[in-house]
Amino acid sequence: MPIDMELDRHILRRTTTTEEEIVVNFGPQHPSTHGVINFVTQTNGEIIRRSVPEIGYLHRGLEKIGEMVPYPGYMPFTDRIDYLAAMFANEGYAVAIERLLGVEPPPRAKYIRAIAGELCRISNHFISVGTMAQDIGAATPLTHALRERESINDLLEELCGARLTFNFHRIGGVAFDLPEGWGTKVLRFLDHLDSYIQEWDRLITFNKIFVKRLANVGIINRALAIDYGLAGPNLRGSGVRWDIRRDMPYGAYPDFDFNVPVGTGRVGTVGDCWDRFFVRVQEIVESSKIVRQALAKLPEGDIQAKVARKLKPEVGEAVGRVESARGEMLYYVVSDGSEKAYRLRVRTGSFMAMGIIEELSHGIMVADLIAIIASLDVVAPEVDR
Amino acid sequence: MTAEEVCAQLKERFGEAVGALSETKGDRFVVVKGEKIVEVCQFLKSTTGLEFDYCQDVTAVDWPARNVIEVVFHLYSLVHRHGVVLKVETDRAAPSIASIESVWKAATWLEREIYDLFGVNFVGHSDLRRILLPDDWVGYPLRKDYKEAGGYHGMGNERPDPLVQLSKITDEKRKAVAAAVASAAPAPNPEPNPVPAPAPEGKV
Amino acid sequence: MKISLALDSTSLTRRYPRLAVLVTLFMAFGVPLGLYAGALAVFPLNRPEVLNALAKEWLGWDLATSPYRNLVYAGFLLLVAFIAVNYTAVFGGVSTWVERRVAGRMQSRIGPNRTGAAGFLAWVADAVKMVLKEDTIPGSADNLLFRAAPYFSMVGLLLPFVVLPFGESTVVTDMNVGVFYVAAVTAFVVVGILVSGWASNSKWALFGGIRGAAQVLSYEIPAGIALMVPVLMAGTLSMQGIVRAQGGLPWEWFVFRNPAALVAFFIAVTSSLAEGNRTPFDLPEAESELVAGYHAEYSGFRLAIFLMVEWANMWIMAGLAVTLFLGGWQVPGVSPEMYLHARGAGLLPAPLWFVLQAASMLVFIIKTWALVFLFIWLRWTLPRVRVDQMMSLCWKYLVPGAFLCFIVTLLWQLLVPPLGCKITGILLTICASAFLVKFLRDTRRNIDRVTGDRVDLTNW
Amino acid sequence: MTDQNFYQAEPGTGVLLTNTSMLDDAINLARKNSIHYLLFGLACCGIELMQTGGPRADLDRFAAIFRASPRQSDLMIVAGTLTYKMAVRTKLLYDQMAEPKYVLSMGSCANCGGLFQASYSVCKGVDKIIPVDVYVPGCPPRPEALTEGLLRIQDIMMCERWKTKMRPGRVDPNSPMMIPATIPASKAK
Repeated sequence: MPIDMELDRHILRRTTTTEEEIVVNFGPQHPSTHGVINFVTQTNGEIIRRSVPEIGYLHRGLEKIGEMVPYPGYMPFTDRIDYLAAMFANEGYAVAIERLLGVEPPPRAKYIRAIAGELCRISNHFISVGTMAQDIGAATPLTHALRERESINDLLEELCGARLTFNFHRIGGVAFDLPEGWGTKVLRFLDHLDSYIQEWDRLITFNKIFVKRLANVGIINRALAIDYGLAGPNLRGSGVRWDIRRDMPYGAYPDFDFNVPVGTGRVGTVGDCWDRFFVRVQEIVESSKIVRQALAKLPEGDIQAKVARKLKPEVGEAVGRVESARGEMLYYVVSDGSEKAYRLRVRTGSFMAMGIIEELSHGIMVADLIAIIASLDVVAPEVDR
Repeated sequence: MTAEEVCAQLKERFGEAVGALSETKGDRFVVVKGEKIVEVCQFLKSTTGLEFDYCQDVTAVDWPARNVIEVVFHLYSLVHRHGVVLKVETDRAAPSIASIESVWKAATWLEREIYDLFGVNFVGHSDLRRILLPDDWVGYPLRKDYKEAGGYHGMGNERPDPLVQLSKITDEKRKAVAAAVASAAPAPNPEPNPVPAPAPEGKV
Repeated sequence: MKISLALDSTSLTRRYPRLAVLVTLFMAFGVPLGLYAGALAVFPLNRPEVLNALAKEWLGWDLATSPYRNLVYAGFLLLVAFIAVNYTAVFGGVSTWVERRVAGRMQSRIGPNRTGAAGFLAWVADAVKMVLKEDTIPGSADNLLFRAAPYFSMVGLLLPFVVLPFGESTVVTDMNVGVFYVAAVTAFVVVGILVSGWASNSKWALFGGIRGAAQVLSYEIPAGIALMVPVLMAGTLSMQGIVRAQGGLPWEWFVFRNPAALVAFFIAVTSSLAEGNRTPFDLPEAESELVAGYHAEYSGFRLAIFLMVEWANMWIMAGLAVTLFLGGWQVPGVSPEMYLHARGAGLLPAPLWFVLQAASMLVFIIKTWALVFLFIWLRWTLPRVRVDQMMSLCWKYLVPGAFLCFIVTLLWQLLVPPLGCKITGILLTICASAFLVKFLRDTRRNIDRVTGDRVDLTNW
Repeated sequence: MTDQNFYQAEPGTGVLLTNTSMLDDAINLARKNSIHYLLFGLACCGIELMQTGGPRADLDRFAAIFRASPRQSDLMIVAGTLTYKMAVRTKLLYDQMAEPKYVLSMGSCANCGGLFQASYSVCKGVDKIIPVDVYVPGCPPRPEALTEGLLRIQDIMMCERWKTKMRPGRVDPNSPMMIPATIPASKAK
């Protein structure tokens, strides 16, 4: 299994390398590629001429596995599609199958989904902005983010028994009701969080060097973002006010009042790396608002709709869309009337975000490439599945 | 605009090349002739009132029974907030359709993924090569008749199941014990049996 | 051959639980103190005339006319060098421990705490492990240069110790071109970086090496000009001369003597951060970009040398800034005559002299550690700048700024009478103190603003 | 990877028999207190690895810090699913590490393929390509479990003789001590 040294040239086969240029592999094992992704980069000194992402190092065949296991049995696998925001991966799958079956989860289950999901979004965004700061060279924000994340991990662990891979949603509901006194703990944490975000902003968001590094770097304008099918915070960072929670409401989201932060070019141009960073920071605050509202309005009742033990949806196909932490997560399920999905397709935000990196990479500096990768918040299993 | 209205507009423009809206349960879709797909997409994107600017997803489904691979397009309009699902059927033996990369850049990678996992050839694609699997991979895994090649570059794809090993041992042991008991039965031996008795639960 | 049970009795620390604490205490206090004491005892003697007199007095040996005198002098110099080298290594090690503990505190972690008391022995463990680890040399590397590169860096690290004054008399030699000498020899470090980057035959290392060369060479210029400001004020290039021109109290330090010197101090510290490859200028080994930069291919003891250089360089950087701007070893209230007086007329100085010397060393060490702590603090707070920003900061701001400081100081020296200097010194000191108080109060307020439950670390 | 004098006396009791000398003890003490692990998060376990290095379960307590370069690491924590495509690179990284080196397989996927055993593109366990010292079960293992795994690595270190942990002075491709850099073409598919 010799490492194919010709790989570089194969990937960059559309361009020629001049004497001054070298081809460098960022990854697959590299501190700032966020998992195992390889960026084959053609550089002339510090200036990048072209950077081609090479993915698939974490391709685990999750779509094929979806055709092998019965519908309810696929839920644990969805956790692994996006381990940083597993709640949404669960939820998207559940929503897709519910649409296929035509069942509606009870209101309480919807609210619990929203609470768990938004907590998960906070925890995911903490990792996202923390690793971004780490990639820019500031080590401390990441550990602070991890510290805050530990609190959420504790809360979610109390809710569903796992720190990372929750397997919490069920088709037509959720697995567990909220534990006794859990809501108070969540509120206590959110009180802390709201005051902590200000410290976070002082520590890193408005840090002079940090702003200098990110402002006007990796600009994705509105048209480009839509053309490349970016999703979630990446799309909103470019000024497109598009949020599935607000625009194609599902679950309990129509009941909540929240803002959809978008990039405004506050320190540079709309759609630069800093905008994407700041959209995430603002989304943490918005998620905290949603959790508060959901806890306040939480209805009583069942947490699981009546669903047959052996699921056999009719022949047909359905799409489940949720606003994951990394943007729109789309499950496309085709049923042939049997217990297993005939075809299960997951469309993720990270995969789309990876596609744009080559476009952005022309003429930037090596350090900018790192900033762009970090700002797009790609996570390897979502890219590769 | 609903899917029916979009479908009606397409029918009006392209006539026979666009099929009827499906009647299956769940999401409804439109089947489009393969040779017209780029024009249809171009029309959907640029016509005022439709303006499908957002290519949500391009994927494929393998139907060996019908001997086709369906390429599925999920399109959406962020301006008008409506969506449509298009399908193109292509022959399984030599699947090939035109690339819509020129319409939406998002399709570049999505089409590469379909090429990688289904082997559909996208004519006119700028960079059609495997994306998730290694370049020297054999076969298209998401096809229904895909057979694993048995590992990759000397790494086997099997791992002995420890439970199977355990049960095998117990079976052999059980047989040995049974044989020992059988041989000992006619003439009872005063010595204690060196072979331990089988576990009471009996199965592993 | 003995057979023992690993889990309960093999390890030394488990067999002798107090051994770990004893060894830690010895290492933590004994080794640095021993080195300081050694420096205190040996450095003042390191002059031919003193040695000659000592030999005559104690041994009755006329060393001055002996054919072996150069041998004896060289042997003595070796002793001095031995102390200096060990001091470097120990400081490099201890500062890694300090850095890890400080970083742990800043990051809500704990930092090493299992290896000896408070994890102090972690740096010893690191050193022993690295020395014993396999020294890999990549097949396609330039063998000779790859092996030699760490030594270039080490030479660049060790040479400035020759003129760095630890105390009133504790300096190896007081060259009359001290500042110039330091500026010249510290550039050796970058030779090591460049050579290692090139010889590794790795693209990451090459990136690191080139970045390091560009960075250090650029920042030599503002640093060099900023260092000229105290030279102008003292009228000498000798390190000891510059320290002697200052006083023990803050308004007698060069940094507060005139506003231009204050700016020059910041330029010098910024440049030395860049020359020492510390955040925000850690581009040559930017971990998130270049994996490990110029030492990406190094393992084993060659890596240990690079890491030692990296950390021990902080001492040089901080020590230089303290010497030139912050009054060096000057003890408040102790005048040069008092040292002379305390020495007495004897061949060996009187005990009081040693006390004064120790006090002056202590002052220097405290100031230097404070600056080192500042460097560590910056490292764990700030992000990294980009290459072009690093360059533009140097060439667009620091170089003209340093020139401006140079000229302003020149005029200041010519035009402002000594009384004016004193008034400026006191005013600037008051301003600095007020700034410090405000900073501390703001910090306290910001800490108090974060309310609610923090994550509970006690149950782990 | 363990040397010949290392074996488990009683399965399950966790008692390791060894014959180290006092000098070995001292060296091992240094080695076990300076474990630099390779930053090698493959999948979900990588996040738990990050959390383990983070504030609560701080691996730095054991003076274990991460290094980005394989040459400078002592321990490779294989954290996550190993696909065939990545396995090739993993092998290369392992070969680049300097002796003495250890491998900790973190999580079910790295141990045996775990949840993804049925997948066509997943290598069924990292021990199929490189020797593993400690397996940490879990999906993903909690930080406590990973910390325990690190302590087990330390235990292994404490039972080893330094002499046996050295790579032979000259690189001899036929030496049984050498792990071949590549799987011979004959074995390849």
